[in-house]
Amino acid sequence: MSLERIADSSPATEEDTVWKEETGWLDRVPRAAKMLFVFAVFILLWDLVTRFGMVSRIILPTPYETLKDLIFVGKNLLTGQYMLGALWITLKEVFYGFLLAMLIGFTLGVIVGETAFGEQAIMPYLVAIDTMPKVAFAPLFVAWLGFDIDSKVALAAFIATFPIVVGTAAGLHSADVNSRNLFRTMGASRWQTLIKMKLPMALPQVFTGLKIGSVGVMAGAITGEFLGGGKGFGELIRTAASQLNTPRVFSLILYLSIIGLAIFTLVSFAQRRIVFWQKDRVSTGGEG
Amino acid sequence: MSLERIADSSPATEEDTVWKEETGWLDRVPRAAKMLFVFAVFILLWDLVTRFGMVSRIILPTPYETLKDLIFVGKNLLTGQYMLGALWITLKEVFYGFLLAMLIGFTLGVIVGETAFGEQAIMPYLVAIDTMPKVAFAPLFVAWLGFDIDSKVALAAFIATFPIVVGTAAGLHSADVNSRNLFRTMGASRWQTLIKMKLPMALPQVFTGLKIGSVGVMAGAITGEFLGGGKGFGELIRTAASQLNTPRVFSLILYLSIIGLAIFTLVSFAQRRIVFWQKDRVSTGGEG
Amino acid sequence: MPAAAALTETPPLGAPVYQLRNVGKTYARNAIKALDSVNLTLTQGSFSSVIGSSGCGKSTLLKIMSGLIPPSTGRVVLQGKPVTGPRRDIGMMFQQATLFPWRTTLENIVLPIEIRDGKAAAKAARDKARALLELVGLKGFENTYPGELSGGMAQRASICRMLITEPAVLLLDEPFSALDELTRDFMNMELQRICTSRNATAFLVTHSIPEAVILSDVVYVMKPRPGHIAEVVEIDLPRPRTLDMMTTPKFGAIVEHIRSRLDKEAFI
Amino acid sequence: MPAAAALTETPPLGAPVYQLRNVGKTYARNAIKALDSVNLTLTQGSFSSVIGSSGCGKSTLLKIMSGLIPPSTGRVVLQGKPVTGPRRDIGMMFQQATLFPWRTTLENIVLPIEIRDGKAAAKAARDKARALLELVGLKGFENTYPGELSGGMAQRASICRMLITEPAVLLLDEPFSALDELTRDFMNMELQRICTSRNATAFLVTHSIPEAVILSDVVYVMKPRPGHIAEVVEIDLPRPRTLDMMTTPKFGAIVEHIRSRLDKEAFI
Amino acid sequence: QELTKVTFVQPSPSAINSFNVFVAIGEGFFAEEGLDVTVESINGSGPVLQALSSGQAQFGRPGPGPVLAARGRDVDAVFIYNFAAKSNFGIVVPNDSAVQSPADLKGTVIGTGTADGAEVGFARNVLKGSGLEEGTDYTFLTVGDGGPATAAFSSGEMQAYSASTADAAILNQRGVAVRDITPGEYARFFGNGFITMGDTIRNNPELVEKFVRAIYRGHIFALDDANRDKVLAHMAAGNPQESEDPAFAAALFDAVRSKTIPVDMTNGYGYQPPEVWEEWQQVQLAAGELTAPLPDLTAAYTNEFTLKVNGSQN
Ligand SMILES: Nc1ncnc2c1ncn2[C@@H]1O[C@H](COP(=O)(O)OP(=O)(O)OP(=O)(O)O)[C@@H](O)[C@H]1O
Ligand SMILES: Nc1ncnc2c1ncn2[C@@H]1O[C@H](COP(=O)(O)OP(=O)(O)OP(=O)(O)O)[C@@H](O)[C@H]1O
Ligand SMILES: [Mg+2]
Ligand SMILES: [Mg+2]
Repeated sequence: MSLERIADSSPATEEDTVWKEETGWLDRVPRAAKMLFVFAVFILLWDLVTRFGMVSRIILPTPYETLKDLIFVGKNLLTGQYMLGALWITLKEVFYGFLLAMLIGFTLGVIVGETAFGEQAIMPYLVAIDTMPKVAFAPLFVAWLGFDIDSKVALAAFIATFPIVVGTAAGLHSADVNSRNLFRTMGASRWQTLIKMKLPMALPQVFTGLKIGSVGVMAGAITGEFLGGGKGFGELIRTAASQLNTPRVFSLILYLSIIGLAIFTLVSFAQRRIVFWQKDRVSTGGEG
Repeated sequence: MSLERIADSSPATEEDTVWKEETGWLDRVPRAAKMLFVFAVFILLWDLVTRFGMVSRIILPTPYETLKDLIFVGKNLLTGQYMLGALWITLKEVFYGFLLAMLIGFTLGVIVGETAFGEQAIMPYLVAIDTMPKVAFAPLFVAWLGFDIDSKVALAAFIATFPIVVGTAAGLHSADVNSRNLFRTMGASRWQTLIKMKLPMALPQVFTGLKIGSVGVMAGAITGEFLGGGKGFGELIRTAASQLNTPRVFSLILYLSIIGLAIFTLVSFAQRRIVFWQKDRVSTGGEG
Repeated sequence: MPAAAALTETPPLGAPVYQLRNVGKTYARNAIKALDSVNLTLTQGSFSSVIGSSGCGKSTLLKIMSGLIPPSTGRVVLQGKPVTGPRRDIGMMFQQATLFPWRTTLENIVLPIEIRDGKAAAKAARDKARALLELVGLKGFENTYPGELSGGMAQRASICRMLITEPAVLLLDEPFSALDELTRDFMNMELQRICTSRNATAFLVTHSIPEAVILSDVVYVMKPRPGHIAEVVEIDLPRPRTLDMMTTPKFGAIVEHIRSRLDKEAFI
Repeated sequence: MPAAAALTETPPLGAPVYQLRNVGKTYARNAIKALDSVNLTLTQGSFSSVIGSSGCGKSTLLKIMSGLIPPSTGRVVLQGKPVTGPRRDIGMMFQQATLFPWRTTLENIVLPIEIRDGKAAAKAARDKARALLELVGLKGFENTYPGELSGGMAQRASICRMLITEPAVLLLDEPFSALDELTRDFMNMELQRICTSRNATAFLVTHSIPEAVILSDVVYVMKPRPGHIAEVVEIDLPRPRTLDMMTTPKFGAIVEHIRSRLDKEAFI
Repeated sequence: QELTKVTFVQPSPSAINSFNVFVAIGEGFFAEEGLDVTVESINGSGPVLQALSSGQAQFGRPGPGPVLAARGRDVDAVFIYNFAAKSNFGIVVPNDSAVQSPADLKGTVIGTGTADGAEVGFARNVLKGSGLEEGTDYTFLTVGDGGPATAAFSSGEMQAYSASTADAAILNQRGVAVRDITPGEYARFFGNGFITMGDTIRNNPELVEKFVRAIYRGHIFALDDANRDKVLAHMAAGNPQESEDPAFAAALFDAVRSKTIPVDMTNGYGYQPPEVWEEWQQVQLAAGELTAPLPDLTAAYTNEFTLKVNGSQN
């Protein structure tokens, strides 16, 4: 048997066939520039639509009117005037609503994900309830909980609960057979298996549910304010809408969407901290 | 080296140590019985709450009143009276809304999932828009599209689009590196890679988006009818609510939730047929 | 050279710790007969392997031995007591390391103690865990999270987790088959070293004939439909075994013998 | 017995089809040097393997050869033309079979044709695909969906997919490492049979020394940091190779020689 | 003959609240004028004004307050027919309440329905007339309509409710007995009526006249008790669900109808007294719904068509 070693590292006399992978020019544009571009196109279209009277101003204000109002609302908020109070109320509703949704969603999620009874006998009803227009329940909450923030908290929680249930249940199902067997061979009780293995394993999907829920909780609070009074941001929007003050409606909504984004970001941040072992995926928003 | 064969299959003289795995008595109860049980408990609680006047009948009807009204509405629907017409209108809105949402959601999803531009510059805006209370856009749709079903279709589509975008984009990202490399070695163009590999691979997650969207589309149509006229089921609910005819409100909502469940089931069925290669997971509703 | 197998059971080399008599298993309401009348005895400090084609019932056998599932017929006795569920004196290891990413290596290793005896006992067992980590060459990785360990390191940590409760027998279901072959050879030598140093009784499920031969005192050859032990091969290579032995003619002959017993059609 | 390697290149056995000169690769903006000055020549009809520890640059080398990624320095020439992107005359196979579950086995096999020449050509190639399926022993599975194939069957189907375009060279990146060892041995024999029957030039990446030795005419031993070919071992076992050869002393000696060249520390 | 298509939009789905329109449809008064009217229901006066200004509808029935607010935003909506001439708002208290007059509401919480602002302004105006100031003597609580209002009464969260005529009637019908304590003099603050856009009046006065004539005829027809059954049938055709319970519908119809008869009949049905418009403007200014008086309040309304069709002109 003969062996042979190549050490022929004499410099190549022919030219190298090194080639470059193509990258589109678009890939080289910085992200901020792209975002700005989309923003500019959007504003331009908006401006054109309003400028040429394609739609009445009391339905769609011009970008400029909206900007002016954004500044006005911003000043009002910063100087701690009445809008700050309203914002504070809405934020409280969102906060407590989310807390409540997490509590209920998590509990139901564990029941549904962990017990055959929950999955077979409770989940179908939860799905059925989720397909109902939840708005219709607002008066019920008002009747029970009054016109204070409680009824809005309830509606916000109601809307945000379902995704958390689904996330938790799906997460509990994600425990692989190896981990289950391992825990069984260790003689772990059902409770230990749940606490020490299934729940931590469910966390990534729990957070997916929390992200979807975080968007819903905002919608819930505002809807609650629309239908059940109170003195929050929803009331400001409602008043502005009834006065046909559309620029105000738009700027209030924009502030709400900023808050919504902030909550979403907060949940994502919490996820990165708590589920520190989860590898980053290409993020595509809502589904995380 | 010595070899040895065990063929000692003489019947064991000692007793077998065969033991039984415990199954809870609950596992042996048929599913239908469990569902019925939950239903009965629910109705009982409902009945108690209304019977002892814990809440006014105007806000929460008794189960019996609701049942009577359910039968009344059912008869009206079956005999083709005015409610059938209203249902038909709402169903049309849901149908076209879902179709539109699929069209837009799919297109945007491909742009977001396939291009860096879409992911970096369009997705953030989509997330921001999704956090806005979409109800506020209803007047805009009415102004543009009128009182006919178009404006409700638009609102329904608006609400259902986002989950489809997210599902499609996440699905496109799910193509593994092996499949990508394989297509590259085959010299496939970007278009071929998209059509022949990434899109089919994205289907399971596209369907997850469709399922979430199917719930949203219903809510969108009803909200649109609440706010933008029309002669659908939403109008019936609004009339009943303004007349404090709460049993009617409840029974209309129950019928809607049945339809919602039916749509959800239809999408799940389509998924099983179209994504025939996907292995069944333990289903937990919304997230499929 | 391997000779034809005798039909009688040889007396155990050490004291018998594990005894299976007539163990059978049918799945899916008696539709699938996964195991049929398996008899075997493991002696103290011995290393045995079971080899066979995919689906022949190896994992089923191991699950029954570990008390994860009940047999349909027959008798399983470990250290004089029948096995009727997971037991403390059994250590088990699976193909995947299955370390939990939210616990550090050390916390993963003391997990069985934590589950059986609570947090305080787990805390007390930390020193022991550190000693085990040193034994498997993972000193310094106590507070590392599993995400930062390589496949081989993770499997070694899961060996520690198995050993921390000082089980009388180790049941290993293809523990290293997810590793590449070079790493696997190395891990097998580690496993031998650990078993010897603790005088542990080991029972290994594998797909690899050389792996079975290099590690075992006895190799059980299983055949499917229904799963049964078709042949018992004693390996009288000297201990400790080294990877060099894999190139000796004797080793080659045993491998060849076992290979010839496994009909190829089973592996398509 | 293996002798010390000579420093000169032996003349190719057949005509040279693949030539790499001074091929180097740095990743991550020159931070990681994955490959450094690799030179090799594959001749028509030869079977070569590259073996080395994890992370030593085997996959990087294969990707450069296949035109998936560009080299940072050096020259890759296939059949006289420089490689500057994926090419028709290269067939490639990965660790996973990667059959697409929404296509039948037959449709999966004609996929490369469909992509290069359209649906009509793919239709025309169906007979050829059927012949290939017969060659690998999958007759009758034309219209089965991959979900119903076992791991080994799927890998055989993906061999067919690679062969349907009649590539001049086959590049194989650990094609059978996901299979259990018994199935893998069997698949390796199949691979040899197919390559011989079509006189294909093959280049295999593997972690397994016996696998490399039993299949190859030449084994390239790679070492990491940066990846380079440390040794070239010619295997002069007779062809066709059989599994029995794995127990011969000559085979053992070659395996032992290669093993001794791979420092163990790399596999922890 | 080709009929002109016209869309009328009402702020609630109730047919009874726009009974003259449905009578005019049912009796063919619109057809006689060459009009084909489609009725759309949306949610509140604001959206009605938005629908008109976007050209989706030609006629609507909002409250006077929102019309003034809209004019403050350069929306040229013009009131053309006073329908709820005797005001469709009122402050109601539970039947068994000790409260007898607005003055008794000192230190209480007063609920308001929709956020149209008009009823808030109306209530504020009434209470001011009794010497009560918002904030110090009483507070408003937005409770919405229907169910929540009932709950607010029973939970004691509000002691009075500023409601529309229809809301109060429905509460009574559903067993929540309420009593209107609004002093009679406030009946001059008329409520929702018919509007169109200034453009329409300038470009197509004939259309407006035809529309007003038809609804006027419908109004008169419905006021005649001899036609009661026919009218109720037209209501049922307009919104079958609303009239499912005939007794309920009839009672509601009576309550709504009674409010459409002006106190002062000198100018006939549909007439809008300019001095009340002045007062409405003052109310809106006081409530902050208007930031400044309109440059020309008289442009907000016209009696031209009403007077022409009801015969009071000559
Ligand atoms: N839970 C189960 N229900 C029904 N059949 C089962 C179950 N588990 C295993 N089987 C069947 O029992 C037989 C033996 O399975 P087992 O997993 O023990 O094989 P194995 O030898 O471990 O195979 P592998 O080498 O692939 O791991 C197979 O035919 C399998 O399909
Ligand atoms: N895309 C990349 N970017 C940066 N570094 C990379 C990339 N791909 C590979 N590397 C690095 O290059 C080196 C060689 O990687 P390569 O995948 O070629 O190794 P390998 O020999 O195939 O390993 P294995 O046996 O694990 O498959 C490794 O250090 C790896 O971390
Ligand atoms: Mg197994
Ligand atoms: Mg590799």
